Amino acid sequence: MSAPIEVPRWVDLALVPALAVVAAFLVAGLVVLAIGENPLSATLILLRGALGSGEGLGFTLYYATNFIFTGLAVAVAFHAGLFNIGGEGQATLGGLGAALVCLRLDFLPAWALVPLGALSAAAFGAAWAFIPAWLQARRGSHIVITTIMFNMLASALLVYLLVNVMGKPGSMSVETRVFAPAAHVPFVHELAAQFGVPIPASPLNLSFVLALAMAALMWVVLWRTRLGYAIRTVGASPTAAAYAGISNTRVIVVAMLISGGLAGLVAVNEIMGVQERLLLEFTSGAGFIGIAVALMGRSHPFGIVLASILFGVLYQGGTELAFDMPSITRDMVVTISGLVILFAGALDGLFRRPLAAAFAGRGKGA
Amino acid sequence: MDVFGFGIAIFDSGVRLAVPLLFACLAGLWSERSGVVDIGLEGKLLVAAFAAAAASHRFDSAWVGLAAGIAASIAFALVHGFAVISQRGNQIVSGVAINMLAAGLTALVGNAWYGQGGRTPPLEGAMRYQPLTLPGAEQAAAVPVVGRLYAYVVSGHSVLVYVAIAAVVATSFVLARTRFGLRLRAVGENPAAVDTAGISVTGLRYAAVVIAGVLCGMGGAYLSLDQAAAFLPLMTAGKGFIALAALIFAKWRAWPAFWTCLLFGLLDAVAIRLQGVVVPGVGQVPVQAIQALPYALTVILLAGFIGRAIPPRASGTPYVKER
Amino acid sequence: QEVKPAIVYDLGGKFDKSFNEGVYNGAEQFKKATGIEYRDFEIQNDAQREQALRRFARDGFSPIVAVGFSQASAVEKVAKEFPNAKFTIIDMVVDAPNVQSVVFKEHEGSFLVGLLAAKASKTGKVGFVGGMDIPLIRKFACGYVQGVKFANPSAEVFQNMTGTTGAAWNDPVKGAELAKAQIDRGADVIYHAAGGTGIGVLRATADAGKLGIGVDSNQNGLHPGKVLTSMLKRVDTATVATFTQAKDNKWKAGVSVLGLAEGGVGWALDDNNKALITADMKAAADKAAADIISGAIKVHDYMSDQKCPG
Amino acid sequence: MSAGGEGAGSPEPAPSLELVGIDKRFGEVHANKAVDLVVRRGSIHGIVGENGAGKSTLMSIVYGFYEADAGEIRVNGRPVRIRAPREAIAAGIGMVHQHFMLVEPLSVLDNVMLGAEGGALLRAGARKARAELERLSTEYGLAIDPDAIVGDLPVGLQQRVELLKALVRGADILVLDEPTAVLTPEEADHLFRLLRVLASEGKTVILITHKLREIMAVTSRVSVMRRGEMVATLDTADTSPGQLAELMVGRRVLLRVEKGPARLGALRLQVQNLTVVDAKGTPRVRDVSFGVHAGEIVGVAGISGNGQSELLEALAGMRPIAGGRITLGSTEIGPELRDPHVLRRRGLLHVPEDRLRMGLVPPFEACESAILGFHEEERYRAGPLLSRDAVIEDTREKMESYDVRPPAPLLRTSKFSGGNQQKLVLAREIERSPKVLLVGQPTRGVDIGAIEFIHRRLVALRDAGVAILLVSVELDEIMGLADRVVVMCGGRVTGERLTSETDERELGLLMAGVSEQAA
Ligand SMILES: Nc1ncnc2c1ncn2[C@@H]1O[C@H](COP(=O)(O)OP(=O)(O)OP(=O)(O)O)[C@@H](O)[C@H]1O
Ligand SMILES: Nc1ncnc2c1ncn2[C@@H]1O[C@H](COP(=O)(O)OP(=O)(O)OP(=O)(O)O)[C@@H](O)[C@H]1O
Ligand SMILES: [Mg+2]
Ligand SMILES: [Mg+2]
Repeated sequence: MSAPIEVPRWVDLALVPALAVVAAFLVAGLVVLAIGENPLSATLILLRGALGSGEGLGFTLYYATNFIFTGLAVAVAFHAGLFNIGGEGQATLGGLGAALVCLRLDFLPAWALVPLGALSAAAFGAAWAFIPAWLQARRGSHIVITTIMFNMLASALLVYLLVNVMGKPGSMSVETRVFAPAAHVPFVHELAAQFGVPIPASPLNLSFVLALAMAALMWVVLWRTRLGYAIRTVGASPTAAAYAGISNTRVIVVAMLISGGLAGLVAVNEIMGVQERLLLEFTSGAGFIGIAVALMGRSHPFGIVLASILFGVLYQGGTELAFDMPSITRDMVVTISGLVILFAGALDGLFRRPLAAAFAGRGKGA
Repeated sequence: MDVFGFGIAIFDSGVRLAVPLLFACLAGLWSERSGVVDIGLEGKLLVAAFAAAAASHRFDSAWVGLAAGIAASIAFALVHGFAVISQRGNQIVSGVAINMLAAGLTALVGNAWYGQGGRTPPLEGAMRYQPLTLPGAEQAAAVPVVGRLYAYVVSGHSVLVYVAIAAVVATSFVLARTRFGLRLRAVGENPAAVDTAGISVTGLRYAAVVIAGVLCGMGGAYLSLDQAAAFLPLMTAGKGFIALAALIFAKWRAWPAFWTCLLFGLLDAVAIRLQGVVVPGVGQVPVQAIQALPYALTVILLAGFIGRAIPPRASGTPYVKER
Repeated sequence: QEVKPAIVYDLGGKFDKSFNEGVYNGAEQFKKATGIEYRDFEIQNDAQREQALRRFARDGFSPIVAVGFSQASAVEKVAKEFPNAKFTIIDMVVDAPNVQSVVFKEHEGSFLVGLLAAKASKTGKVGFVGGMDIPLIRKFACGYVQGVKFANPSAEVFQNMTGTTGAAWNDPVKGAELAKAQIDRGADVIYHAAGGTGIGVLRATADAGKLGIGVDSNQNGLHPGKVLTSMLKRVDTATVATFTQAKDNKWKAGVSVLGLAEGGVGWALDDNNKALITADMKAAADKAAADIISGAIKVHDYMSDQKCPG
Repeated sequence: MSAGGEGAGSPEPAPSLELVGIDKRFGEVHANKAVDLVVRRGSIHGIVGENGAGKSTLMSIVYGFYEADAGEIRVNGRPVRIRAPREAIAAGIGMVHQHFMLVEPLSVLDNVMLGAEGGALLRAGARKARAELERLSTEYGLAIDPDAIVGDLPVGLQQRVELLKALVRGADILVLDEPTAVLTPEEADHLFRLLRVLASEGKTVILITHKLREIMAVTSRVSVMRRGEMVATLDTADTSPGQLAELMVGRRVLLRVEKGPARLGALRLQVQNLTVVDAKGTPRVRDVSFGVHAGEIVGVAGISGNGQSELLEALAGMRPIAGGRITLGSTEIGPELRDPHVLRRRGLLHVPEDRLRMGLVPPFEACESAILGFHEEERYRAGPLLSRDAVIEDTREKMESYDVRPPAPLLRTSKFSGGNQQKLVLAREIERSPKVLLVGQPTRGVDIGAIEFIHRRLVALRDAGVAILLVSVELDEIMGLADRVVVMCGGRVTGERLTSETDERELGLLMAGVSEQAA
């Protein structure tokens, strides 16, 4: 990806991003000043809003859940040398998959319905990624175009289905009926309550655990299995893969299926966990944030989890900010996110290079 | 309206829809031919559209608007350049960041200035580009086919449309026939070769990125000063990404880029007119199906006819001598 | 005790040139009139609906206006959690002891502007541009078509939808293209129900010397003399009403359906367009309005059976 | 004695190039340590040294591609600051890089013009450049089609383009970094004749090479580098290959492998009328037939780009074949078996020509590269997972037995030196006691020390009864190792000889396509 600068792992995964985020906030602070608010108190509100309360934390992690899924999705494809911009569409289809199961099979008990729903979500996401993957592998159709197009197709499909087929008859809202309770992925606060631990309500649900599990699983798959080895080989050197007798076609398709499946899991959080019904645009851009998350996380599951939580903080903290400083609109939050991505994702060299020099005495010579 | 006239109308609107794509697509072409991947086209279009609208409204001149749009777009292009050329940052991440920054800042500033959620007031009179009637268009309109083509398709667009086409000619000429073009083509394929030939890789890439800025600037200005005659937040509606697709579709070459964008524009124009058609047997085709048509067709064409598109070899990777 | 009103807008945001903006205008009027401050919030994603409502309720705000049909389930939940907070939802019915639902008979208003369109049209061809193909918009279209046919049974109505993503409500360029396409096919009056996209529609009709019809709030002023009229959906008055009721402790839960009779919908006539509205057009519109109120004319509501006659 | 000689007697003019205390580090790698060098005008000056000794770095500094951390460069006695190639070119220095600096999708003309276009528009410049190429091709016999796409040219011609670039810019100090690595003996001789002409015209030539034979043949003086230091500069006349080798490596090395006669076993690999066409549909291998027995080394000689690579890849199952049959042991390799993976299981192993593009995965840890192609094997498994411990352990053993330096299984592959990378590949393939071993360019860019080691291994393998097919562009390597040699030209076999009954001259002719159908 970028210049080979050697720094200790922890510096790469923690210190550099931290510095970058600080820098981003400094710049964002200027914008806040320009609007005539106090950057410091703004930052405090943002942080307190995101991490200061049980509810805030809940929201932060709830957002992070989506980003972990989409981030992992992008990363897996990336390791295979593919740039999957299709997370948005794949997640949308995941929603469809989840909804179909939750609506059609709602006679099933929760222990069966929820896993089935999740599987179906993943399956649909994967299916939506399959066609671009196959076209890339067999026909060489550039996956960036096809996945962009498939995002559009997915939204068209969803609108059609919700308006003409699956929607609640006689209702204005473009959404399905609410699922049966059995389809609900339990909220963390509900569970906690069962164990007599009262914690404030938030959309944070078990999908977060699923997301973490997926991150761990992806790490194992990528660095501890033959499949992962094959994927990384194809990504790093298609010629070496050919020499080794690893089929590029197979790997491309498999990697994209995994990628699409992960993206599809967003639905488990949004549709089965929080909304309990299928509705338009429920992905609200998670697919694109996933790109930034994956690259900021150096396509490493651990980095991705960190980056996801960072964005969770920005989203939730930003919401609180918009509440407490009415003059700061939701656009401010978008701006800050942009700055963070810029500094932590693209201008990280500003911090990594000096650090690298400090640590290894390398980094000269070019 | 007769079939021919109908065809002309479609073509006319196809051209209008193609122009912003074309600007963005050429911008991407310059940038990526120099080895700098640019998925920030969308963002640059957006800031340009905003700056153009705002300036033109403030100074009551579309030309001032255009200048402002270009300036804003260049500014963002330079941010991208600094990040990926000087700092060797990740080009895709930088692009994503540019897009978000643009989305946020335009709305933020716009709201601060006009208090309408980032919208600018509608642009009137000198604030916007009016369609030009080329000499003799009226008379020509009487002449069948050729005359009408000239009158309705060739004539009757705003300056920027013709600029866009000029840009295609210029791009293909400069790339193919000039020193700068040769060096640019080379640096996108093998920067080390350019470096050892005694040419500054950094300089070339910055130049390319700035050109991309200029082109996006005009594209954005066309959106807000001509097509919509106002700025609305997120009004680019994904054009930057479609342009990216077009670029790959065109395999990073100028004239193919022109045809691809025109094709995309036409597909859109046709789809618009197909809404509500009744297919015998099937009955009325769902709107969504028709809205999806251009995208589906793009995929089919790509898979069917275009085949493998190999980007400039060095694109996406920063230039480092360290191995 | 003082009222602490609050508003949670729909995804479109408070400046969507549509009902969100209507609510905002209403709140501003109320503020001017009474000097009572209010708070509002623009959500960014679906999860924030509940969050915002809950947040306002917890901070003791009331009444809390939730704008848009998408808020229904959120309002339902939060209203249960805060029984003594007052909620008002717009464009949707939520059945709860502390929720007031305000819905509008857009079809009636659309019928009238349809009628006017048909009368103003020289070509006998008129157009409709919607944002997204969703029930609400079909309801607008359906009423419009009925109005057109009522005035001129042989009239032709072109219908276009803008897109399938959120961008559909914010794409003036596409809006203009759609309008131009309809104009190419002969339409000379075009009605839009597409939020920000409509700006492009009105722009295109104005540029082509045709007539546009605004929606929700009075858009006649956007291109004076070039906008035939606007279908008014008095979300603003509804908002003022809720706030005032709450202020005078007259706020009541339940459903209020605002149609022509209640002055909840109507069509705009002002200096900008009075030159365009001939005496007999006005007469016809007023007569139709009276008949609709009296029930002599039944305007079919798309929502009643998801179908549209003709 | 060679042309360079005449500089020797005559009164010293200012040296055309003088380096004083040049020092350069790449991070922890100290590539050049206070290097001094004096190069006489009009001489051909050789620089030898092991891989990684710092030769390329030193010359890259002279050429301004890298900037020295310390030291001074003098051209014709005058100190010059050379911070960028631009300044080197201005100072009249031209360089033919070890790793070509060419833009493959562009034409020869474009590559030559790049940086010397002469005007904002290409037209005028192009005409001049054409004329110039015309002149050079007649004057020095450097014929080339100006409109050919460089990427499509064989390496030999690509190097010619590099040379032409330097000449067109009117360089009078010409640096060639390992130019002959990609040339046939004929081409090499042709190049040397050219260099002598240039020298006689007063140009100064600096020649970097591993091949002592060439040093002795063309240079008038020679400098030896070791581990970044300049250890000696001698008149070629007063030295010997043995001495130079010793100076380079710092110990005695035997320059040729000694091996007993081959004890042939059963026919292990048989190729009949094999034809291979590339993606563009042009035939690369035409109707080739030969066989390899257990216990013999069959060499495939040929100018690079004459189908050897395609042959090798086809045999390894990496390329579809258009015609003919391949028989491994007793089983014919049908399409279903034509997969590197399957063939490996059947004992056909492959040391690829290009270690960085095929043999290894540069960004991987060494241990991961060390299982490339074998990651499915039982021994690396732990249930469904790859057993990392097994992989690391296995790699460590290989590194020890093959003296890979540094013996660090977790170091990134790209961090190893070429020679050590090559040893890693050999270890991986050889250790699996193959029945048939395909070997491509085993010692390309590898230093004498490593070459010696690798050659010994191959001979030992042969004596252990492995059937070895050795593809190499180094004729001495073929002559030294192979028992039999198949010569290819233009995809055809132009002759087959016993190495004991032929010589470089004959093979050279066959390689050039002058085939007397004897075999
Ligand atoms: N760009 C670079 N970045 C980091 N290290 C480098 C770079 N170039 C060379 N080195 C290191 O500097 C040392 C000298 O390399 P150099 O290429 O000069 O050796 P060489 O004598 O040319 O070897 P060879 O005979 O293989 O060409 C080596 O250890 C090499 O790994
Ligand atoms: N990019 C790099 N950064 C740091 N060290 C490097 C780099 N590349 C190579 N080295 C180190 O430099 C040494 C020699 O590298 P180089 O590639 O020049 O080897 P070589 O020229 O192939 O020598 P040989 O063939 O004898 O091993 C190796 O020890 C290697 O670890
Ligand atoms: Mg080397
Ligand atoms: Mg070298």
